Amino acid sequence: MKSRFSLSLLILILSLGLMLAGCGGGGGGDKKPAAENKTPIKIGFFAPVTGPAAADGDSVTKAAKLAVEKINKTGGINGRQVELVAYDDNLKPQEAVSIAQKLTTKDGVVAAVSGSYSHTTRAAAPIFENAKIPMIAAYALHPDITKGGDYVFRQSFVGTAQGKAGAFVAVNMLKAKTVAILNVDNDFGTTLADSFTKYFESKGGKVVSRDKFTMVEKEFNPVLTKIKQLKPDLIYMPTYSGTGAQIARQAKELNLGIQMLGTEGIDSTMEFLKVAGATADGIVITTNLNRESKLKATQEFIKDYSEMAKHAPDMVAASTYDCFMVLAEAMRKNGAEPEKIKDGIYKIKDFEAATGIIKGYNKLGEVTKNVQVQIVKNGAFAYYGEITDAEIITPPDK
Amino acid sequence: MYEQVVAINIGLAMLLAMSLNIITGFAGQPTLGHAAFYGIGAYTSALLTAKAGWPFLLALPAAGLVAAVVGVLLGLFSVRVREDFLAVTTIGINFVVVAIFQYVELFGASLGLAVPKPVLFGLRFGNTEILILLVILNILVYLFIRHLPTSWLGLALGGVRNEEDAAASLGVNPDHYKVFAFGIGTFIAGMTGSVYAHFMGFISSSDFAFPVSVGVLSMAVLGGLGTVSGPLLGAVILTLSPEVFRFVSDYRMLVYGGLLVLMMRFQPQGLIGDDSFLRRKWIGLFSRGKGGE
Amino acid sequence: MLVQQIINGIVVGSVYALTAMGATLVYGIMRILDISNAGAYAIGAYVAFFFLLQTGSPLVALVTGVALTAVFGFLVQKFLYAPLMNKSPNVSLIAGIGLFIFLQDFLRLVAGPQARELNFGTLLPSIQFPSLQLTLYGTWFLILAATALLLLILWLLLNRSPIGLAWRATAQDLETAKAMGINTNRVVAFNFILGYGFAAVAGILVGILYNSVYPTMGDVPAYKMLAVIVLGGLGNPLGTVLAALVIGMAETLIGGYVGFFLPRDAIAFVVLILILLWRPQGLLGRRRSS
Amino acid sequence: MVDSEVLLEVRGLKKHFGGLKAVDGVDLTLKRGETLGLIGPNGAGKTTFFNMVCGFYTPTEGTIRLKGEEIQGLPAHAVARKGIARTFQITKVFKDMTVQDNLLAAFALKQAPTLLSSLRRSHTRQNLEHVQAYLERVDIAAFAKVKAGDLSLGYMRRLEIARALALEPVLLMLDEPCAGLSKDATLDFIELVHKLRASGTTIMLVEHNMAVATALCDRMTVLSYGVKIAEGTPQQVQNNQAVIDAYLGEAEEGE
Repeated sequence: MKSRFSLSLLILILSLGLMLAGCGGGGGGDKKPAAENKTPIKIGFFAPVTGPAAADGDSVTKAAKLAVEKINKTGGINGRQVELVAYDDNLKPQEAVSIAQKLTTKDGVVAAVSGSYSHTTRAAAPIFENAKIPMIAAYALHPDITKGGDYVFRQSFVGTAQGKAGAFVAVNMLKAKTVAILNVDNDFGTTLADSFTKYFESKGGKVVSRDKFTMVEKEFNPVLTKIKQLKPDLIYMPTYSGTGAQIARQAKELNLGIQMLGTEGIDSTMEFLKVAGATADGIVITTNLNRESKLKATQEFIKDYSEMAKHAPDMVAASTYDCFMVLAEAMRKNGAEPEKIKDGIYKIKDFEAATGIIKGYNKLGEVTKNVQVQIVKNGAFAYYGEITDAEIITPPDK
Repeated sequence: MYEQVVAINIGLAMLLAMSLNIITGFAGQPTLGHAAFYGIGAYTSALLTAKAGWPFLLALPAAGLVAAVVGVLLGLFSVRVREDFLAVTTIGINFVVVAIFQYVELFGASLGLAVPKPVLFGLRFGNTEILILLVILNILVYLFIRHLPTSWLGLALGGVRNEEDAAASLGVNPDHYKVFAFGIGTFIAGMTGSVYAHFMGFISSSDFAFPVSVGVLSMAVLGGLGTVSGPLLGAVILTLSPEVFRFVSDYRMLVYGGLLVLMMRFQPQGLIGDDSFLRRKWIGLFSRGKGGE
Repeated sequence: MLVQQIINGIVVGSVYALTAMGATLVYGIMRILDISNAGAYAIGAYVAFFFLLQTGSPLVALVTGVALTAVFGFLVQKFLYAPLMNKSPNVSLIAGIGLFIFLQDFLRLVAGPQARELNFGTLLPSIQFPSLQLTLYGTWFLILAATALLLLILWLLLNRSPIGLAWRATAQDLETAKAMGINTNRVVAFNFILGYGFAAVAGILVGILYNSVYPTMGDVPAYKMLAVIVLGGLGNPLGTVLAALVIGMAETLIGGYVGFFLPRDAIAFVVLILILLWRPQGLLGRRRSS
Repeated sequence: MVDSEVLLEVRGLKKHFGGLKAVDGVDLTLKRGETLGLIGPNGAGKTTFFNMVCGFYTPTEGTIRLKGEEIQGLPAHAVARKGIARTFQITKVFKDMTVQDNLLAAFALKQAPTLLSSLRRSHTRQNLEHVQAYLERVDIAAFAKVKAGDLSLGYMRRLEIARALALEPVLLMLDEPCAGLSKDATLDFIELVHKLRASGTTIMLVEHNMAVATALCDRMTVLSYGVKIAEGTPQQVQNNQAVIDAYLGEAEEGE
């Protein structure tokens, strides 16, 4: 009896001791070495390598490695090498927070890139902001991510801009008057569907139905059967590859014959094009990677990535890659300390990147670039159009 | 600081594991949906402070209370159904609660909720203050659990856990005690959720999904269900292991899953349960020190 | 539209029935909620995927997928569950969850995280009835036929064979069966071989239906099958089929007519909770005897 | 009107499970300080009757009065609070708790009647001494710190009885207390019951074994197929033709 209590007390004391060690410990973590040296510059990175978004985690991790390799091969940052500090967040916000803390206080990174989804990035953003270490979100769309302050940027279109672009495509390129919306039920699908609806209705269009589903849904026959009766001109589906591919396949099987418009979420060669197969033909998407671009940066990226990964790159990879290129550009031009990097990013103008010409970042940290419109043709994404209209592509700054 | 964040994660996990231990370890009622109550606490506290302007110190117990009310309802349900039915029903509760957070506009729906950092007497809560609060809560809950085995409540729960009929024959109303255990356990989980929300500053429904419940149950079982401090040990191990194994990034979950299987296979009573390796060693040490008893 | 939706519902229900059958059988004997059965579901699909790539033969893929997973089931019971049989059910539950996490990540590391196509070719073309606005997928026939055939085989096996008799006796009460001279170890092993074989069939068929296999494909079945087997009365194969159809139909009709007011998976659990409030022992479960 | 000598009075008690009439209109009276045996062949309805008195089954019809107060239909824990303590045919000790805690749990009836009061400390020195006294009464004091699940069956039975006694009941009900016991353990047990009788405890016991029942009881009630077929002292009952027939019938069926 006595020994039992002693053991349990010991465990309590150890556990609490461990917790209290946190109260006292640390402190000296963020001392940075002087600028005049040749030590590598560390850039932090986190992505959902394990867990339900592992496919994206894999793509972006490859892209991050490729980008760092590329930067180092082309002379590094004014002679200094770049080192990648990469972690897996398991798609859990709590882990993203401890990673952000680790990156900012232990690892001494000067900047970071989030290759993760919205809720993880959203939870980590304030930590980078408070630590005054710039962070670029590669493809997380939650509108609040950039709102905390000056140090957080976004490399893909904020949801509102892309939703608007989708509606622009629907109205002007696909000539749709009525639309049925099928969106994945998270911040990504919701923001896109909301802003699509707003713009589409303001141009006189009508949304005949809107249905949502979880990321892991596979069965769309019930809802597609319903949509078939409504006979809309278009189905807008802001969702990811797994679900998008099932919608494409089941729509074809049900003989729906309705044009479909997707988003960057299904810009995936492996998961979307291969699974959907021939049924994907004719689907149009809004994205930020134009495979037929004449830009050298784009073509080099596609070639290098395909060689490294043994498959064609998708949008999340391209966007992640560009985050590093933007950081490198800012560091080369403005200096490799966190504050200078931040200022450097704001100074970027018309920078040639894999996802097109980056026109610049607004005061929230949102990127301005052209929205690419692609169409699936013979099992591959092909050029369909490009939206340059400033009204559409300019991100909100509030 | 990184150490603080890890310590906070451990502190949250310890509270959750201890609260689950009251329901599953002491009262013997299986729960696979504990994260639902954690989430109810988090959302309650977030709404009360952000939208109703309550001070954090009031929102904290309120979060526990709201979670406990739902917990009592679940307890009332639990007295109707058999063990395994209950286990799966608690999974169901978890899904339904998360679904409500995900679908109802008031809870921020799919965009989640921003949660203000607490301010107490002009002091804005940073990680240090959160950590101190967690240490206090952990000590309080630990003292309660340590008191349990030598209290009437602990004896009654032990009776209900072992032989419901025999407990009833001693005048113990099994239903009341089950519901009571659910109430206490979910109250603690709700308070923990409140701390979590204010620590993170942002919550979304998936923070409280089914895998979180599984994680909490794993901690308690790993350490030893029904033991006083086993769940603490389980919480420390399972919270630290992803951090420690972060360097083997790619194999992290493989190691985690494998660890669970091996521990269950070879220490099924939990790390400090009866006849476990640790306990045998400990008792050995102890009796040698005292010259045997 | 109604006819189409009812057919949709039956197909979804059949898929659930197949998916939950393995866990039902395991529960019937072992009285444990076997989450790792959902890992076997993914393993089966991946083995089939691998052999399809290697040999190009759907038959070889199907047979090896099922056979290897069944062997895996045998090993799991021998080295993991059998030694834990007299421990608290929580222990087996957590062990199963650990194994499930392990298997998922193993598949991710070996085969990559991306969804891969499980293309058995067009086995049967879809049939359209334009006048009725009705479409019948070719794969649906495959699913329905396979479900019916497997359930028939299962029924014959359990009700018309010596091992089936032993199975039923053991399911009633393992200790008594043992006392009556039934080799319960053999029954338990047979049970896992059957249960994991079923999981593999389900994984492969679902892989074909949705033309995709991916490491986390067992995530949804892991909890959904629990809802189904509990609703069916735990360990009762017939109850499982009935519950699967109820849930499949409820989801389909709500999705098609009302719209999802809650996520699909939550609806399954709402159905479960409501029915348990009415019948605490499940649809076909027996009342607890005291 | 209430006869102060009468402790328990059962009138017209019936329990039907669907078409099966397990107990079909049994009357029974138990006086203070008496030891009554409830006997009968297998399936006679003894255990069903017993479980109705303890509140584990709700009677279909009939009344049960304890000290003049109707208690039929009350849940088991409420019956226990009225002062009826019981043991189980298949012993139900709290296996993962120590013998001491098993016994102490019974004190909760008096010391922690409400949920809130249950938060108080139970392991006070006074209570522990008290526990030791009860354990000594049934000769298992040496095992106080042993897990109840590790006891032999005979000792589990003793623990169960001690636990029931610790409730300080007005009526102690024993359900086949000798089932599964060795000959020696049975003899020890008979001695124990004699000690209890001597101390004035009122006891009702269900017993299948006629010899054991004869050794223990002042009076016997015999049930067969749910009805009372005989009543009286052990000698009277043993010589009753209906009883002999009932037991003989069983023996023949059993062959």
